[in-house]
Amino acid sequence: MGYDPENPMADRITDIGPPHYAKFYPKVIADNKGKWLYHEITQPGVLMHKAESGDECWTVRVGAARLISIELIREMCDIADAHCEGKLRFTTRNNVEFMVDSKDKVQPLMDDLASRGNKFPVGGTGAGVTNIVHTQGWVHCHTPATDASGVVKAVMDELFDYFTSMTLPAQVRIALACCLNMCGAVHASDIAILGIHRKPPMIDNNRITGVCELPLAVASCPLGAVKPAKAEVNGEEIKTVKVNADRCMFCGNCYTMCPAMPLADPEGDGIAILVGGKVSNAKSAPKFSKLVIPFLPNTPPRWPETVAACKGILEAYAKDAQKYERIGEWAERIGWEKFFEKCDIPFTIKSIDDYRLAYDTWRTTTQFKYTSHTATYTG
Amino acid sequence: MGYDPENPMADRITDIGPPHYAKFYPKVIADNKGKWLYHEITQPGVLMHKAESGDECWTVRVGAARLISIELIREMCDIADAHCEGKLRFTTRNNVEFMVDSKDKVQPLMDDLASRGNKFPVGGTGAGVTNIVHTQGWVHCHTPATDASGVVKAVMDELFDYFTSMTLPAQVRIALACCLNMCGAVHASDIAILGIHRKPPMIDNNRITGVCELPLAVASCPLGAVKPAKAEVNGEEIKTVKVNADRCMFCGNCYTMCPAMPLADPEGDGIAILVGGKVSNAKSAPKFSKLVIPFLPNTPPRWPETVAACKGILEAYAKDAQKYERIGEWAERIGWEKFFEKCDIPFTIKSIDDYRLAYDTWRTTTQFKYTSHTATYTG
Amino acid sequence: MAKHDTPLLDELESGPWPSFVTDIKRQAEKKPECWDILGQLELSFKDRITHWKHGGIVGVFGYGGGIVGRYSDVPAQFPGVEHFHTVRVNQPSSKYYSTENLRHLCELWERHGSGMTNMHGSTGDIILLGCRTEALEPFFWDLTHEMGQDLGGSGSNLRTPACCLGQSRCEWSCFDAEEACHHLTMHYQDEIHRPAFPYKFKFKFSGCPNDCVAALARSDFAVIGTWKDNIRIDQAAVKDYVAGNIVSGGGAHAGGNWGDFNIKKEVIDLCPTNCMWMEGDELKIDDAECTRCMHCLNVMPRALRPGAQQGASICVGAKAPILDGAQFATLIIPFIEVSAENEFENVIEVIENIWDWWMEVGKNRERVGETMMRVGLPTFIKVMGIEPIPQHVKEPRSNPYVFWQEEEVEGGWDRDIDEFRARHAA
Amino acid sequence: MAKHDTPLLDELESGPWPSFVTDIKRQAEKKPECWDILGQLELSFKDRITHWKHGGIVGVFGYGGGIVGRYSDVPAQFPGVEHFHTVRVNQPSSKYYSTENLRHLCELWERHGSGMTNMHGSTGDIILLGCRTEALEPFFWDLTHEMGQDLGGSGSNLRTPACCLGQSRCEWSCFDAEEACHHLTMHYQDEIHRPAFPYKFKFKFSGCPNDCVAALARSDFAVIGTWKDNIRIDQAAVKDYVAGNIVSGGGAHAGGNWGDFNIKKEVIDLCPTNCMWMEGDELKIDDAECTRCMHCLNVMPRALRPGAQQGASICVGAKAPILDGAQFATLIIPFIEVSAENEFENVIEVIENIWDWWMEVGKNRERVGETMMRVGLPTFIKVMGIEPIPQHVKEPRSNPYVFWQEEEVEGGWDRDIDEFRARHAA
Ligand code: SRM
Ligand code: SRM
Ligand code: SRM
Ligand code: SRM
Ligand code: SF4
Ligand code: SF4
Ligand code: SF4
Ligand code: SF4
Ligand code: SF4
Ligand code: SF4
Ligand code: SF4
Ligand code: SF4
Repeated sequence: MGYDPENPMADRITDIGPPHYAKFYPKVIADNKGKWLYHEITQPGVLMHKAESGDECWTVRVGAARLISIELIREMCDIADAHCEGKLRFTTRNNVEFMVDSKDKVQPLMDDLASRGNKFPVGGTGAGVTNIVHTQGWVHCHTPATDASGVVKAVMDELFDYFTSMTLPAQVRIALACCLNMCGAVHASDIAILGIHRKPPMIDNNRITGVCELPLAVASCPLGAVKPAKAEVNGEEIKTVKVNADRCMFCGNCYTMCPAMPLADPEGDGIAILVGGKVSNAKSAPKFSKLVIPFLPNTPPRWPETVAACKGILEAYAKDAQKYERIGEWAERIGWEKFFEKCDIPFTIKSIDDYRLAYDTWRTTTQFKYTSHTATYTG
Repeated sequence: MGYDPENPMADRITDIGPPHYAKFYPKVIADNKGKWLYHEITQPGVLMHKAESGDECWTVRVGAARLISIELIREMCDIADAHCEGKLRFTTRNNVEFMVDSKDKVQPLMDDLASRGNKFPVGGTGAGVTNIVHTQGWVHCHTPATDASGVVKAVMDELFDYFTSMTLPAQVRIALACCLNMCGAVHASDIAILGIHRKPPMIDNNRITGVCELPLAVASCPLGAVKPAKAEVNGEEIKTVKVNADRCMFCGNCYTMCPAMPLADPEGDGIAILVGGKVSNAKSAPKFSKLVIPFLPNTPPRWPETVAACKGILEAYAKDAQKYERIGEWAERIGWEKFFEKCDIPFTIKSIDDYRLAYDTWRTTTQFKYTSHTATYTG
Repeated sequence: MAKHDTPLLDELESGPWPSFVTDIKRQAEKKPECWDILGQLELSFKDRITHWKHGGIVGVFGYGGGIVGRYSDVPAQFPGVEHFHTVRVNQPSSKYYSTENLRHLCELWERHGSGMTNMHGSTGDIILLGCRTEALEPFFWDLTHEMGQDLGGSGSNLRTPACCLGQSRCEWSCFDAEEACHHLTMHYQDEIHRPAFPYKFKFKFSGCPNDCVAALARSDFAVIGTWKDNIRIDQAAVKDYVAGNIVSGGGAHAGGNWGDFNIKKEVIDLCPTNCMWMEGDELKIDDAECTRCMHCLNVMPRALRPGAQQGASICVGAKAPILDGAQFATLIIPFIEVSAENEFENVIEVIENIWDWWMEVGKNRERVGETMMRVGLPTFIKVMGIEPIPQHVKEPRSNPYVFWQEEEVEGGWDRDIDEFRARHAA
Repeated sequence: MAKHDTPLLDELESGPWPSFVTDIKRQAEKKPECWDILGQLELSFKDRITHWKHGGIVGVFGYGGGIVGRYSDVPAQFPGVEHFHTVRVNQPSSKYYSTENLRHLCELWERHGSGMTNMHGSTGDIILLGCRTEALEPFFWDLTHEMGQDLGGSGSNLRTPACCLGQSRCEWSCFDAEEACHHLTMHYQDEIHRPAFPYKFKFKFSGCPNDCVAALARSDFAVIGTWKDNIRIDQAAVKDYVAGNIVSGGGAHAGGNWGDFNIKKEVIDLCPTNCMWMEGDELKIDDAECTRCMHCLNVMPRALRPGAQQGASICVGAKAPILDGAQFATLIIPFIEVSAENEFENVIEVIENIWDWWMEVGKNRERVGETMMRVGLPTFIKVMGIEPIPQHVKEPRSNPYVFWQEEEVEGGWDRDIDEFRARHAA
């Protein structure tokens, strides 16, 4: 018998944590854990890991929307049952991995996957574009400045060939966050698609009393733009807050703290593109993504401007960068002035930092390259 | 007839500026200005500049104390009259340059210089140590934390061979400033010798009224450590200030603004060593000097600790750096952990930044080299 | 059949990438409330704005996290999503599953929720997307009783730890990331389920500096594998790479026209510390200069392996930009052994050292990285009782503004102005 | 003969470097007050502290600068330095002198002052060190009437401009640094002599990016020579360098054992932009990638020369650390022609543009670089009326915190909450 609302605490079970991962290992993994020698990517989406024992683990990586139904999960289970001793895993970027213990089991698995329409694209390995890590957007969150799943679908459709191939100078990691909270490592992605607000919060005086602790709302603003205030609500004076719009940079933190300060808006909201971030410590240290396109409009259902921006950057990079060079490493080698030129992205004042550590980004040397931007001085 | 105190304004002359530089050119300079082809350093301290015309300007560079008497200047004039058509110049680092228009005039000039004891050492060119730019110290200033001329004399005596030779990987520019005001480009020197205070200002309540505008004194502190206060001075209450010593980092700006807040002290004051700065845009962009030795005591007359520190760094650099590599470029290539190890300088918490832009100096990567410092973790 | 017209969303059914719209439609045939997901999302596409209300505190008895409350702001039109709470189910380390386990979970979510999920959330949880408040307790009961599984974190508590796949399938993993992740998750169930911190706190474990779980960018406490001895070189394999018998990078660049592998250009010259060279056909590495950046191993996995003395570096304080700008985690412990043998007690010691301090001085909604920023790295290192080492910073400070302590200064700070004036006339 | 014992200072008479102590002693024979300089300095060496009082406002009629007042705090012991004011005499551009001029100046300083000097001060002035208040006006009278020379700057005004030796003796100078320095010094006599600024303001002029007057580190307004076309290559000379017929770096490294010159290792590989290569025995440069860092010119002065289309970059805002930490000057104008033909009017335009703004918004004792920091570079560029270009920054911002202006946002900022609520139930 299940949960009994009458006495909810009866034989309640808590704090048992997740199941032990080892229960879910395919045999070849269980047998060879910690004894892997090397790996090979035999074709896009297919990895072979060789163990000291001589065993091989063949992994087929499949793209997924992340926003998926239990129906689809069940279909994944059918595949795993048919080919993978009923085991599978998900990657840190929301791809699915089907593992088999010998090469000859790969093709049947791939055929099965292929037979299911476009549900299970194989790829996402090596020097290509893998799945976009993303967040909730309009499907579930209350603070988004754009959608997540819709934008991701549109971008991945356009970049699909890069998912199923390994033709780029290095791996390219794209991420989307639907607001500045940046759920996900958007701030350190080769290409970051970021939802931004551009209108200061409204104050809902009818609502603020009760739902909102005013001191917290005031404290929430990193720039002190939220100040205590008074207002009249049907006849009587109430305590509320006011926003100094000129000091607002639309981070949305006040709304997070106070439901009576909504700032989302169809025209105000949209997407900023940041590039050149990386997480790995490979070759160069991790880098933050840099803001190169301050705003693109929200244009559902397919966000053509955002899709074009991502593709443009990716193609300029593919054309110009050296082998192993991440987008950020490329931009730093050629210089950011060249980045804007080669990507044909107009440079705007919005890309010049004026936040806390801004000074460190100013160019304090006479070293620069002449580009289209300096033509007015040299022309 | 000269100045008449009775009517000071009578035929007063003002705003006439400096004499025109061209009046003072040696002929070969006047003839070839803007038409120089190249230069050569034929020996330490001797430069030959070749003009399109074929003319040559031979320059003999001579070290000077900067704090010099008119007697010495007159002696320089004697030399210039004898060899240089009565012309000479001073460099941006306080060396003196005697110029002649042909090679055969160089040796007689050198012999003359040599005949005058150690007054006119020839050198300061190329990959060596040139003159130390420095400031006033105890000879003339009111805010110093150390002397200038004395320390410089002691250090130059020790490094003299580097002044008269060109054996280093690159030029090494040493500078001294006797307080944090840093008169001179100390903040961008290969080796910076910096006078620092370590005791918070005293408040001279007998004096503060009148000599000091309290609001300016309060405003002068970058860390808000100076606050308005009251005190009793022979019976009556006066307005004064107090200092929150724990928030003080001894910059001395309050004393600059308020004579009643002296902070100099025999034990408190001393010298910090900063390294790795550069000004030129050659190869790498200009760099700030970095604090590697937070404090050395003031030990007149010859500051042995400071002299030893400079020499130690210089020799480690000379031994390890690659050709053309400035000290800062060397430290960045090998990593600062290796710098401390190779220079045998103990690393202290004082070298870790906690001022405005500190975050950008934190190590946000797993990339580091194991050194003596990590032995406790790996041992 | 469809309950709402979704002309905009229908546009997302075409194209090669899997369509979440098609998927939801399929689910809707079995779980009609999914039509309302589509309906409300279509409205958002039309209005270009979210239609979810702000927050909503819901949960299960005794837990302060694990559920994110969510209500529609147009419930009349879309009653199926009037309540649409998220349940965060703690994933198993590195996200391996048996179909049996997954099918059971699907069954539970069919019973209690919308049937839609995220596999997985950015932190790592299994995200079960959308259920009514009444369904929360029954679901939790079944999850714990039938499946023996539990919720993950949300709120100001320890968030669900996550790891890369580590030794389970990676030759580079320098410690058992999965076991460390699992052990600490079990060890800190209370901290995960009952908010006691100033703000959220996240653990992530990557087996090597490639950092496949993005620990350095996303976790307050990042454990990243490394080694302290020398890179293991198989010179025979080196020769094979040079000869072209082995494809470089494990084939990661197979699709590009990069020409033949050139060990000088592709490995030696790209080593950031220039500590590699060839002696004849032998590859040499001056390991003392190596920063373990992984590049050479990444390019020649069959010839080069991490050293045999393995452990991890601990970096602290990563976070997203709100409020002071994004932070990467800062290297605090250069090397530490990470092993199940001592039940990770040395790692636990570091963690609790940080927590004790942060819980005391951390302000409300202040991430540990922000607290570090506020007090300064020197203070943080001091309170942690750690020796300052140059490895803590990229470079020494360039300003001279040192906070000297009175006890460090001979004679202390107390001075007599009159005595001073006696020697120095004003 | 010596008036005070100076055992400590006497220690500084030995050693190979010229001794200022010996020098002062010699001067003291003619100017006895110099014994008191030595006496008080000896006391400072003994006490390890300065014996000068704080400041002291002295000057000459009508000028707000040029003199730094100084009084001994032990005048009874050292009457000769009771007053010890500094006079800053504006040096000629790049510090060439005729002996006649110097001798005259010495004569004046013998007449009115201590006989001690600094050749030169860090800003560039001739520093005449130590005279009494009564001597200031007579000295100034003689300086102006006899020598036709003038004082430099001190206080919150334009400080004495300075330059490298430029075209007078350097093959690399891309503009006439001396003439620019001299012309602007004459043009701004009033600004130099009468404080009208929030704080000090400094000009420095370097003929090329080697920046031999440290303009980028020390001046609020730095003019640094550069070129916009291609580096001029003399291939014959390149061959001579390669063949070892010409000593590299003009012999700057002659003392070291660096072996034979290797153009690949020493030039091509060290080019920070990797834009050089050899084609056979010809050196090629992709000038579009060149950042004019001077390295290759520095190493091969006879083979490589700056392009023929020369001018300067203007960088703004350098300063010492007080208060916010040191700042280098920031690149504001990438390229500008600097020529006497138009009397530098385009440079003057930039200067006054900055001054007009700074004098209006700059706070008391706020350097222009600090004002830039306070308002932010974007605002500064806007008020200067300059197009923002990527060359203004090392890299774009990494935080997303953009201050959007209302007029940039469709529909503006005014919104009706009730209308919003009609579409979004609370
Ligand atoms: C499966 C996964 C770990 C997991 O637990 O799920 C994984 C697996 C591998 N990673 Fe990774 N990485 C995975 C996410 C990451 C991430 C995290 C992320 O992207 O959010 C990173 C950091 C990204 C960044 O730097 O921005 C990451 C940075 C790397 C790197 C460093 C590449 C670089 O040049 O910076 C390597 C080495 C390489 O590829 O040469 C690497 C190498 C590998 C290897 C080759 C390790 C091995 O020997 O098996 C694995 C296959 C690589 C491949 O797919 O081409 N993995 N890898 C993750 C797959 C994500 C996906 O579905 O696409
Ligand atoms: C005479 C002087 C200019 C003046 O107007 O007085 C001067 C003269 C020359 N400098 Fe300089 N520099 C002079 C101060 C500077 C300064 C300023 C300073 O040190 O305060 C710098 C910037 C220092 C820094 O970067 O920290 C400076 C950075 C350079 C460089 C860049 C070197 C580098 O690797 O960074 C060069 C190029 C070179 O040496 O290869 C250079 C090259 C030269 C050349 C070769 C230029 C030429 O073709 O004539 C001159 C002779 C060099 C020599 O002495 O070895 N000069 N030079 C200054 C002599 C100072 C002295 O007495 O020692
Ligand atoms: C579900 C998830 C996004 C996703 O679609 O995957 C998520 C969703 C939310 N995050 Fe997040 N965060 C999620 C991972 C992250 C991450 C990534 C990570 O954990 O690796 C980050 C960046 C790393 C970090 O922690 O800094 C992240 C940084 C934030 C922040 C900013 C925190 C900060 O200190 O800057 C907020 C704001 C807040 O806490 O109020 C936030 C707040 C939120 C809230 C609760 C909205 C809010 O303002 O209260 C979102 C609920 C959305 C919804 O309706 O379901 N979320 N959030 C992720 C959790 C799923 C899971 O448990 O696996
Ligand atoms: C004489 C000289 C040092 C020297 O021995 O050469 C000097 C001496 C003084 N400087 Fe300076 N500064 C001198 C060049 C500099 C430089 C270098 C330069 O101009 O290239 C700097 C660093 C560059 C800069 O301007 O930032 C410099 C940065 C300061 C500062 C800090 C200013 C700042 O914004 O950070 C102060 C403090 C102040 O202005 O109150 C200062 C203040 C002073 C005062 C007036 C002391 C005071 O607190 O009022 C010193 C008077 C000493 C005396 O008794 O004679 N001095 N001062 C230099 C002027 C000689 C000349 O005119 O040629
Ligand atoms: S990024 Fe913002 S909008 Fe998107 S899920 Fe996270 S908090 Fe919600
Ligand atoms: S959005 Fe951010 S900046 Fe604007 S008022 Fe709210 S908290 Fe302040
Ligand atoms: S550095 Fe300080 S003490 Fe030295 S001269 Fe300048 S202001 Fe005076
Ligand atoms: S010395 Fe500097 S920090 Fe200390 S009180 Fe004075 S102004 Fe403030
Ligand atoms: S982080 Fe390292 S150990 Fe973990 S999966 Fe990636 S490469 Fe392998
Ligand atoms: S790991 Fe990186 S630093 Fe170490 S040898 Fe390999 S490439 Fe060089
Ligand atoms: S700055 Fe350039 S032009 Fe001026 S002296 Fe130095 S090298 Fe010559
Ligand atoms: S000037 Fe510098 S960047 Fe330009 S070619 Fe020469 S070395 Fe390269």
